[in-house]
Amino acid sequence: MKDMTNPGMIAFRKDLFADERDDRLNEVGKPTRRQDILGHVTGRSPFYDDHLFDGLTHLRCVRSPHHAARVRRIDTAEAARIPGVVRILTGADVPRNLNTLLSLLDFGIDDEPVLSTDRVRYRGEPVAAVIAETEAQARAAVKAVRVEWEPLPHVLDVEEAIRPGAPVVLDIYPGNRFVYHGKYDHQKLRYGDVEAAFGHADHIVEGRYQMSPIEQAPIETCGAIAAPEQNGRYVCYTSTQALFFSLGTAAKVLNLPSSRLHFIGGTVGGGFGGKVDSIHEPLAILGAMLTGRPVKYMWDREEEMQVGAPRGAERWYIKDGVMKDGRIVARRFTGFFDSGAYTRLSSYAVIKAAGHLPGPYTIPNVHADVYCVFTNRTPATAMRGFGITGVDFAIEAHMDKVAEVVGMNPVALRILNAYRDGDMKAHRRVAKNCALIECCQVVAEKAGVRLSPELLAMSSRRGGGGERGRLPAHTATDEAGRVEGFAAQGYARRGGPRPVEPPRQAAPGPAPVAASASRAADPRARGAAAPAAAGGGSMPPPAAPPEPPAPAPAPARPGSLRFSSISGFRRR
Amino acid sequence: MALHRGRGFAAINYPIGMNLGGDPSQALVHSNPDGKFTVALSAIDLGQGMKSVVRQIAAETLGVPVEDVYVDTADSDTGPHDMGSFASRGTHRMGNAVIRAAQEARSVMLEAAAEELEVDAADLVTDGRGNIHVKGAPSRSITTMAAAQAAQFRQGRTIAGRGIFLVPLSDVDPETGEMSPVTTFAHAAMLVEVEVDDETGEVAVTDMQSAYEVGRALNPRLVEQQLRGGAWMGMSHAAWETTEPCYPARDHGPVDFNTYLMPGPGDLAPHHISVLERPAEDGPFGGKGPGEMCANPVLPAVVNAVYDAVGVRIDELPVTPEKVLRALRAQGGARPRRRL
Amino acid sequence: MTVIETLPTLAEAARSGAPFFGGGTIWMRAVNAGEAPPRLVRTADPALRDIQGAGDAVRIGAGVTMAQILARGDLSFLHAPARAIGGPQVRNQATVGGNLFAPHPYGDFAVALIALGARAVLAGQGGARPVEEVVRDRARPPLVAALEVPRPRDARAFGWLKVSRVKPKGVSVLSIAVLAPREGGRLRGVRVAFGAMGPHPMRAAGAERALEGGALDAAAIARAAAQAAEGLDPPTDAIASAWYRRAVAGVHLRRLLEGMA
Amino acid sequence: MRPVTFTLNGAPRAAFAAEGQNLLDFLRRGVGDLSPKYGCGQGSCGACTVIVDGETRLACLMPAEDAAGRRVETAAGLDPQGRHPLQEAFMEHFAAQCGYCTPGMLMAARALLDRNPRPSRDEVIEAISGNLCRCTGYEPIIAAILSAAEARA
Repeated sequence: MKDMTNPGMIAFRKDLFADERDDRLNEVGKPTRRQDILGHVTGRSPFYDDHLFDGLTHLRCVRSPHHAARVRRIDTAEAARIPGVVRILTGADVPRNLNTLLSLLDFGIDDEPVLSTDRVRYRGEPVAAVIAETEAQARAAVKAVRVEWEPLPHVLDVEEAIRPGAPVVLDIYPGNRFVYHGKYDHQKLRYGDVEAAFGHADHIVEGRYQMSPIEQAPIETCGAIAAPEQNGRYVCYTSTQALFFSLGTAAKVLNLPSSRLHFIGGTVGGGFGGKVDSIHEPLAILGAMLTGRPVKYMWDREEEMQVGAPRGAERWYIKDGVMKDGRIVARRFTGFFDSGAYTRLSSYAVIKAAGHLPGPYTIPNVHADVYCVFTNRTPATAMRGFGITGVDFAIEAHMDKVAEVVGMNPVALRILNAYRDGDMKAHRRVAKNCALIECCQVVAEKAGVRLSPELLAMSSRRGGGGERGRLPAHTATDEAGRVEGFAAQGYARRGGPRPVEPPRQAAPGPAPVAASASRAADPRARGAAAPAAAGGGSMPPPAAPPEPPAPAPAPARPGSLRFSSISGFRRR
Repeated sequence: MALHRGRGFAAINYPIGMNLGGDPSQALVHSNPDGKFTVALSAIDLGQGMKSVVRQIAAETLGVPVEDVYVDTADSDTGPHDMGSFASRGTHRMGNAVIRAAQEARSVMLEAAAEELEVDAADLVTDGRGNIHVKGAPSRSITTMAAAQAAQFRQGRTIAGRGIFLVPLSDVDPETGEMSPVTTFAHAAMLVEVEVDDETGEVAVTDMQSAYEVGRALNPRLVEQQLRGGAWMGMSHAAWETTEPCYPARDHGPVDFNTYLMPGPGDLAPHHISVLERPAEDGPFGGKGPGEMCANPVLPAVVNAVYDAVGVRIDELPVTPEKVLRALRAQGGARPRRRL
Repeated sequence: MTVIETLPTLAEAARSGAPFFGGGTIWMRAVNAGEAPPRLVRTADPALRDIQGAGDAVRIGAGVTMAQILARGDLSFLHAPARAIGGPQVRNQATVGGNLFAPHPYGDFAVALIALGARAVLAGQGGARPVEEVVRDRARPPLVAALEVPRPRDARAFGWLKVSRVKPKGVSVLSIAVLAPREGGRLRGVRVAFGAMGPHPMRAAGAERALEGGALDAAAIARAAAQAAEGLDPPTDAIASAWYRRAVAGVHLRRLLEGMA
Repeated sequence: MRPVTFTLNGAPRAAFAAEGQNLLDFLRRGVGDLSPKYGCGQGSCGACTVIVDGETRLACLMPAEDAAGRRVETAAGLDPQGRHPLQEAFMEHFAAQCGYCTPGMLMAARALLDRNPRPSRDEVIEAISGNLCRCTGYEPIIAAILSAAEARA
């Protein structure tokens, strides 16, 4: 039975790493009360919905009841006659009705309409928006919009989605996989040669791990209120977690210069990642533009739970080669992020996850194939620990299996394999500022887990580097998952190249890759300079949608590319 | 009926800031005529304490009491660009931007004070209580208020500063995944104790012992808020939450907080926390971001504890009573491991 | 858009044919979501909030709230099921009458009423019908004026258990109420009711048969547990699957009965 | 629309309520008391908790007209300087992060302490069980309420 007489202590272990810290500070390190706390306890903290407007109108969306369907007709005539209805918006009203969130970082092809006109790809996808004097009238009018749907086949499981013949979610990704670097249908991580190392390992330990979708569940639902300001500007009070990201998205979708938008936020009733998607601001502002009235677009709780993007599901396969003494000598991952119907931020999370592998351990051979998979599910997005929480669950559940196979204490296994200062990581950068060993030691001590004197004496600051700091002499690489027909650059541009034929995508899976080639590891650090235009959400959108087509795709030559967008590469 | 106790362990690290960088934050700091400072940002406080932590960072850097600093965020007309509050980037990125802005403002303030005191600005120090004095000679001093007034009304100086912090965007090699994901990592280890009911499959978390390495606890109570609340969320992710209980099918999705399950105040377990501080070389005063990583070790630790208690591995989250019960039946009952 | 109309008497509300607005925990949610009918009726009739009777049975007005029941020391046998309804705010609003028609996964108080053998007094019709019959009438729920609830002669004869995933306020995986009066060491008039094990609260005929006429001993309890889910049709929802509810119904019934033995 | 006359935090107020309007919307938009928050409109989160004639109620589940003639209390009526013992305790114990659940949580706690000045931990848990918090993990809130009770005793 649990004992709540002492519900929790907190101890600051100032004794550890004391020589690396100067604790003589005036304000930093003090338990100062929160600047916002008086507002919180008096109920005066100004959340976005706490701004009152005379004549406020309410926007609600007409949503798909199908996982996938063609939209044959949207009839708003009856809805428009409902008392209090001010305006009904459809996709035709949206100046630039196609966006991908990370286009502001030049990351991904525009794939998601604000209001879909022809096809829906998940249950809950909006096809029209009603603006009415009251919320009740808006709800009544939403019910009165008649949509003729033609249901289409759909796919909900990531591994079914990548099988040949699966219903295609987004035509621009015929394999239902995001395309990385214009080249592969997944993100690769290659370090050493896992297959060779499996051959020498004493044990092979395999596992499959699944995270289900999770709702961020802030108590304040996502939303925005937009109103005409003077001088042709629009003010937008918003619950966004990223003010300029949302501003930039609205500017792009509405084809407005950022100077005509005035975003106010900063006091938000919980976010946890769910308030990055900038869904509400563009529609609320568009409503204000077209009606001249203040417009509020706020999700109710049901929408927040089922239409709001969750932390996406992830599926991970892990295979470890382990020596009798507990050293992990090889680790292979196959990971599937369930992006849902659109890209949103999942493509980013895949690279983040790949860079995180193999977890906080020094393993000389690591191989990962991580896929961003499209399914007919609510699009996924960020949540606390994005890109990491799911694979950390997989890694650490797997570590427990490894400990059992080699008959080791689970804490000891972590300390034995922990990364230390000076070690080379699988993404080919040297580790520094490590503290995993110390965390393990502190917990073991508190919880009464007995560790050997050798393990207690270990330190993140000693014993790393040297052999552990060198790149592998040989890294096995391969061209599995090569995709043809994608340009290796400039995805985010409209009018840019599209796949000329259905790209060939090998069906991936947890099985070892078939084709394998070797190449010497290239330890040279690549140029890290990024073009200034790529950063920042406030980048003004192009004035007009059509743009010159990008140069024809050229075969990629590793090592000769300079990074210019996260998914695409531009020639030097 | 039998309740089986088990313990499970997990250890994690966590990247601080947007993966691959390329995510700038900017800050502006300026003084009123009476030496009170405003920090203008467009960062978001969604409960993590952004306003409070950068206030302390600004005060520390300026050398003034925290009461003399107010953080104003987020208005796009006055707050300069920031990527946003996500990816554990707020404290790290914005903290650094605020340090730079505050350093610039401080140097003007010291120059103004130096002119009033007729000394070299390099010889001046702040006492953190609103005074500027000559190093080693506390009597030769001026208040920050007097310095600010002199700057504005006599000397015609603006005590203000601009700051930006940017980790340059990294390459990713398509063939090997070579990249610079982030510049610093936080760490954690967690031991969870559970009780598993072998007839119903119900799992109760009964104790949590953790260690979190956060670089520097810029405000220990704000850090505790994150760690305690985040571990609760981790427990919730482990055994309660999902929007799709029949995943991958989309049936029976919850639509309210009665059917979307999260642990209630009666489900809490004692959580004993140790905080370690190994400063990050590019963190503001060494600080990292504790807000996201705090949940992560709890998920696997709960799964491992269930295995320790009854010998079944639930590798699909959340660990519902049904999954445990089905696994127990398939195994022919509980087989306690008790390895920890 | 919904109008909530207050009529002078319950009889007029019954005659109106419009759905009855009780405490509002169910209807206001529907009103907020735009899912309520255009007209709801209610009455300010104070009789609806009366609690009468100190003898063998207590008459509880249909408008009595869970909080009112919890405030009455003489109704302590109903405290556990009343406390199982919602959180404190909901209990200040949710009524005994409304609970009879609360859709799954709500309606745990009705489970207790069924086990206790309570009867619902119907407005305007006179007479009373057993609660287990009334709760079946989901399509056109009758207007209930009051509940006649027999007091268990022995406090130990009535048992209550609610299983939920979230503590202390969570909706039902299932709930169980048992009335097991003893006469000379033998159980007479056993009533077992389950919540969340069907489209509405239901009696568990198999468990009742297993217990009736015998002693409340381990063998009888085991038999009842084995037959707990017989004839029940548990739903699958976000809380639990039908399989799980069926799998643990007997376990929880056994634990409840063991506590009553 | 019908007129509703009531007492809000001790002061007489009157405003018009629309058909089917709930008390939460009425207080926020009709009367301008923004302290109760919308979190679900379903009665499942507690962010809109107010006290009506001494009892906690979910403002989203109460028809606005039902406030007529009654005493309604909200977090805005605690102490504008934050000197109510519960406000002090919430500040001292860092019992709020985003602050969105805080007004409702304070009203649930206040109703508890008004009828039970020295609650046990379990009684505190029961009293806040209808109020969700996504940030804190509840423990600091429980600690704050227990400490406010001690401070008042």
